[in-house]
Amino acid sequence: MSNADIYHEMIVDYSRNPVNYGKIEDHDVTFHDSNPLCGDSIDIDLKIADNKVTDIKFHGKGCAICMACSSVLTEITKGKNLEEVRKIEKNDILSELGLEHLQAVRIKCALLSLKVLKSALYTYLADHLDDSQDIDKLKEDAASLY
Amino acid sequence: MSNADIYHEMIVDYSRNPVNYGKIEDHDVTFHDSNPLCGDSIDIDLKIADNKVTDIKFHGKGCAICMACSSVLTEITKGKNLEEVRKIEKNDILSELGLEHLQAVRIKCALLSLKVLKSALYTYLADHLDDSQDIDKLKEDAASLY
Amino acid sequence: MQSTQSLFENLRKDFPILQRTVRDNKPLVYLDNASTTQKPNQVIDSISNYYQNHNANIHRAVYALAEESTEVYEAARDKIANFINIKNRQELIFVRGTTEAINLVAYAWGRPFIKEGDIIVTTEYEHHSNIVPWQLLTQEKGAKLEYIGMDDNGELILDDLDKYLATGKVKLVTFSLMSNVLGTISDVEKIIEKCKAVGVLTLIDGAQAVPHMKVDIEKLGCDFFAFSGHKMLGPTGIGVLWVRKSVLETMSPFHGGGDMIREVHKYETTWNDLPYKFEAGTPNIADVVGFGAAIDYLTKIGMDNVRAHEIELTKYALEKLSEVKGLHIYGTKDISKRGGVISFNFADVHPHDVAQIVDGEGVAIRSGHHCAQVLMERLNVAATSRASFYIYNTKEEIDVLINSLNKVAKVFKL
Amino acid sequence: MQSTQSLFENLRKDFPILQRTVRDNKPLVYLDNASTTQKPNQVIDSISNYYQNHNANIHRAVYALAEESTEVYEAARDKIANFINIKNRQELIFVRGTTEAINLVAYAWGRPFIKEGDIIVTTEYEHHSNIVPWQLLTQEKGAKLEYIGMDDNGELILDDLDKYLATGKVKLVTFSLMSNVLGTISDVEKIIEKCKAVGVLTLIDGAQAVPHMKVDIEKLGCDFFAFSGHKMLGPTGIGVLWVRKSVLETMSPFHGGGDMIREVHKYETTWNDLPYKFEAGTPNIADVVGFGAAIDYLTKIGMDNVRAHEIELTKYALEKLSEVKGLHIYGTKDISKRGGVISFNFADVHPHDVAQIVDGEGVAIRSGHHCAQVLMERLNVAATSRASFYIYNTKEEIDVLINSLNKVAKVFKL
Ligand SMILES: Cc1ncc(COP(=O)(O)O)c(C=O)c1O
Ligand SMILES: Cc1ncc(COP(=O)(O)O)c(C=O)c1O
Repeated sequence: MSNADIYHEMIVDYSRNPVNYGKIEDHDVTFHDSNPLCGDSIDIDLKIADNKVTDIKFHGKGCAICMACSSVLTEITKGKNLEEVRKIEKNDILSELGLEHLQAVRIKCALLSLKVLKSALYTYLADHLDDSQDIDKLKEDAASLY
Repeated sequence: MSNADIYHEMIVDYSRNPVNYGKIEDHDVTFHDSNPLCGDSIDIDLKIADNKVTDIKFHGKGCAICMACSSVLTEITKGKNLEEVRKIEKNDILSELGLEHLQAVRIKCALLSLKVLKSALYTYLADHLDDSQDIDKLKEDAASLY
Repeated sequence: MQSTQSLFENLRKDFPILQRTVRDNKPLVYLDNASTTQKPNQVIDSISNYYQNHNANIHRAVYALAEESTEVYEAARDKIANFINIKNRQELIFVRGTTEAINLVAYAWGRPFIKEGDIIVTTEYEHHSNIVPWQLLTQEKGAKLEYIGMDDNGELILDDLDKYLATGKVKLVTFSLMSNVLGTISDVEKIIEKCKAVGVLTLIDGAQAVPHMKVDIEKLGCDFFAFSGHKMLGPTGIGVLWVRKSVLETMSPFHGGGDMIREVHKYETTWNDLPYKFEAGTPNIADVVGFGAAIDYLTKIGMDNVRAHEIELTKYALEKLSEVKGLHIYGTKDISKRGGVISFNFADVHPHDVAQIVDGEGVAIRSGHHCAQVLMERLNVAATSRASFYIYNTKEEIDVLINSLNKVAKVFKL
Repeated sequence: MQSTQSLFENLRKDFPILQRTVRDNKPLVYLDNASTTQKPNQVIDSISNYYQNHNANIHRAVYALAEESTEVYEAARDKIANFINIKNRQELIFVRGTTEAINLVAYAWGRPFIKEGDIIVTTEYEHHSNIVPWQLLTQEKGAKLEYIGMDDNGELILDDLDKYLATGKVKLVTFSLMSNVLGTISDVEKIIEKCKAVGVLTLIDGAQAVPHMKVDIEKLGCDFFAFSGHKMLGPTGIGVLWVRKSVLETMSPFHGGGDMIREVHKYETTWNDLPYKFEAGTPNIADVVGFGAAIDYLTKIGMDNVRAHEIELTKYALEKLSEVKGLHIYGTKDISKRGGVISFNFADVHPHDVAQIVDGEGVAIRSGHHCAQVLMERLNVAATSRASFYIYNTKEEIDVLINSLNKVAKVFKL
């Protein structure tokens, strides 16, 4: 895959018209993180009811890859129950966009929002559960994404 | 000059039987310094009367070069007036012992006692004169020996 | 002029990496020189030669290799001192790079001298390495960090400096001689004049300046000066901190260890002479030697020629880039006030995406915050793309950049 | 055994400097390996190759060279982690050398955690780099520095440790795994057991140990561990600090600057993940790569073979040196408790004079205080001569040393 090929129609479109972009003022949980090396920065807000993600929005600054992946991630996440959200893996997003072979530096752009989502999730669970072992596992999950 | 040639009879003798080795309890000035790199360390005590060095002794730890040069230096110094002591140069000592071509690291062994003597002298002068410009020059002299 | 041009054409062959291709067999066009420069054979070989023939620890031993090693190490110090007109070699301390240099000052000068209520002044266009150490210091001491603002032309607003100096609380003014994002050359004469008038010390971050123009420390009149070897043909891992002797003599030691001591006893220690008091432990000997070789190389070209070459390239690049539709260039267009660093944004395309696509054409430019997030906030952008030049770059390479930007336009349908 | 011997005979050809002659055409006999070792072509070439083909700044850019450069840099981290059995690469911080590593701990852990009245325990046979940083810290904080004494055999008196631990005030025990003067291998298991029993942190100076024997950080159980690349075939300017994650997470940043931050704002900053939080500025990339090549080289030989080779040489040297009339050897004769470092004094001849005369025969040994003046005071000597071995040394070279000592005897009429 050549460098320019990464930027197919779908990615360019998502970058200009991201899906689920914005804030949820009465979110149940929100999380912010940034990529120390490139400066990409993402916030995700979640509404959660009955153990399900009923609404999700993201905002922040990032490259086309970051925006497209965040869009796809929020689309995948909306409506899922928390157990399903936990199980979302990096390839679920990358494959959706044909980015399986992205190089190491850009992987961090692609997965920043997944990291933020997982962090949001464990923040929520920590407040609402006391199954601490599981939370540690989730924390590790989030940290080991890249 | 090969390395072993440095160690002619005179140097070996001085190293075993240094001249003017010891302390002067009622010195008029004393100074201590050491060579940070090799650990050689020298004290010089001076008796001064009528602007003349009436007695001088040194003690400390050092290699044969250091001991021989300290011996020669004290021999040269004794009896000289302060103006003459000021004018003692490194070659006055090195040439006495045939050490003009000593390599850079060992030069510091050879000249440590001269540095201590000059420092002792400016300490004395600072206490007994107020010709501060001259003292600065002497200080520089001592510092620039090596 | 003819001969200078052929000088610059010829020197490319000294840089083996410039013969490389990247990605799909595209010739490398290296335009990230503000980040680090490539190295000529003369520098690479000087390091190999040191290890093959002279390697030994310095200063302490009497044997032949140690003597040679000490000699080449100290000779490099003299070369560097000479290059930027440092009169007293005791003032030149070897460090890992600009970052360590500034942190050394923050620890060894800042910790003893900065007190509650004091002010340290920096600028909005500093590199993180000239901001974060001062944040850490002022937070620890209850002092304040203030910023000289930047106007829309990318130049410092010196009225801000006047305002801070007027408080009488400023202890240090620290600024880069050239911005690593905008290329702005600071108005160093005015800044130092103002500071000197009220007896305030100045630190200059010379990381971007020393590689690209003649710098004369004596003439600048600052008190601290820092720069890195790897940004001027030298190896990674070596840089210089210069401190005016009268200030250096008041500073506490930084690292404790071998070589920086005079006498160590169990409960007290005395310090070695300058500059060794600040060079604890085995130094990066081989890279000091390599840095010396880089200085030789630049001296042979002549720093005025280096600057002239970069002015020519920068002019050409500014012209060509201005013609690209939708491309916005930051900073002044006045070539006399800027170096060969051009930051830009291209329509609504994120700099990472720009960099990625031009990389596909063999062009290496940087994208991101360039370790200058405070400046990004000031410019109100998340990031910029940045092309930066050095002695081996050519106008043809700038043409390749422009062509690759056209590819970006195509992909992003601009 | 046969094959190991030929292994060691063959590897000399990898070291170009060993083909050199010094002084009056004497073949070089390099016996100052405790100070720094020589470098094989594999290491020298890895550095050249990095600059010729992959040089770029790491971590931040998206272009091809930056990708390659980041990859080789981080691959070296993994190699080194693996070599000393560090399970979590986030715990491995690159520094200039052992001295910087220990100072980093004194600043980033010591300054926040050491309080008035606390005790830090070191030993009488430490290198200055494991004494002076603790003097500076304890003096600043009004804390106390205490020394574990050494018996006449050159071994630590662990009763002293018990005594200090019993006060309940000890916050850190710091010691070298192998003395750079006597070669003594510390009784690390006992020391760490005692400290762990009372929850006291331990720092190991591994500068002399890691190059010469298998070291397993996981098994040692200490909290901080430091060593230098240049003492184990690697380049100058690069070393490692390892800190147990649970401790590292409590530490303040050391240097502020690029790469160690997450987000920088004007008045506050957040930190990058480990280990980058402690690697500010452009690191010494090429020498990290070179260090990786040194690790490859040693791994191929096998550290058990390295140790076996040195035991053989040391045994032989101790035997031969014992036969020299008037020569006094310091430290234990028990070969299982010592490495290949032999300190001695020769009648009343000062070590500098010994070193100078043997240098005339091509033999490089160290003389002086070896950055261990506290130990010199303990031994009641001004200095010692020191011969130290590495993988390329041979018995024949030890014979040359012995012959050159006979020359000393002749000159000084012993
Ligand atoms: C035991 C010990 N610790 C620390 C050091 C200091 O290492 P470096 O000079 O590489 O910082 C040395 C070497 O000189 C040593 O032998
Ligand atoms: C202006 C400026 N200051 C400081 C630095 C930091 O230099 P280094 O990374 O070599 O420590 C840089 C380079 O990144 C720079 O451009």
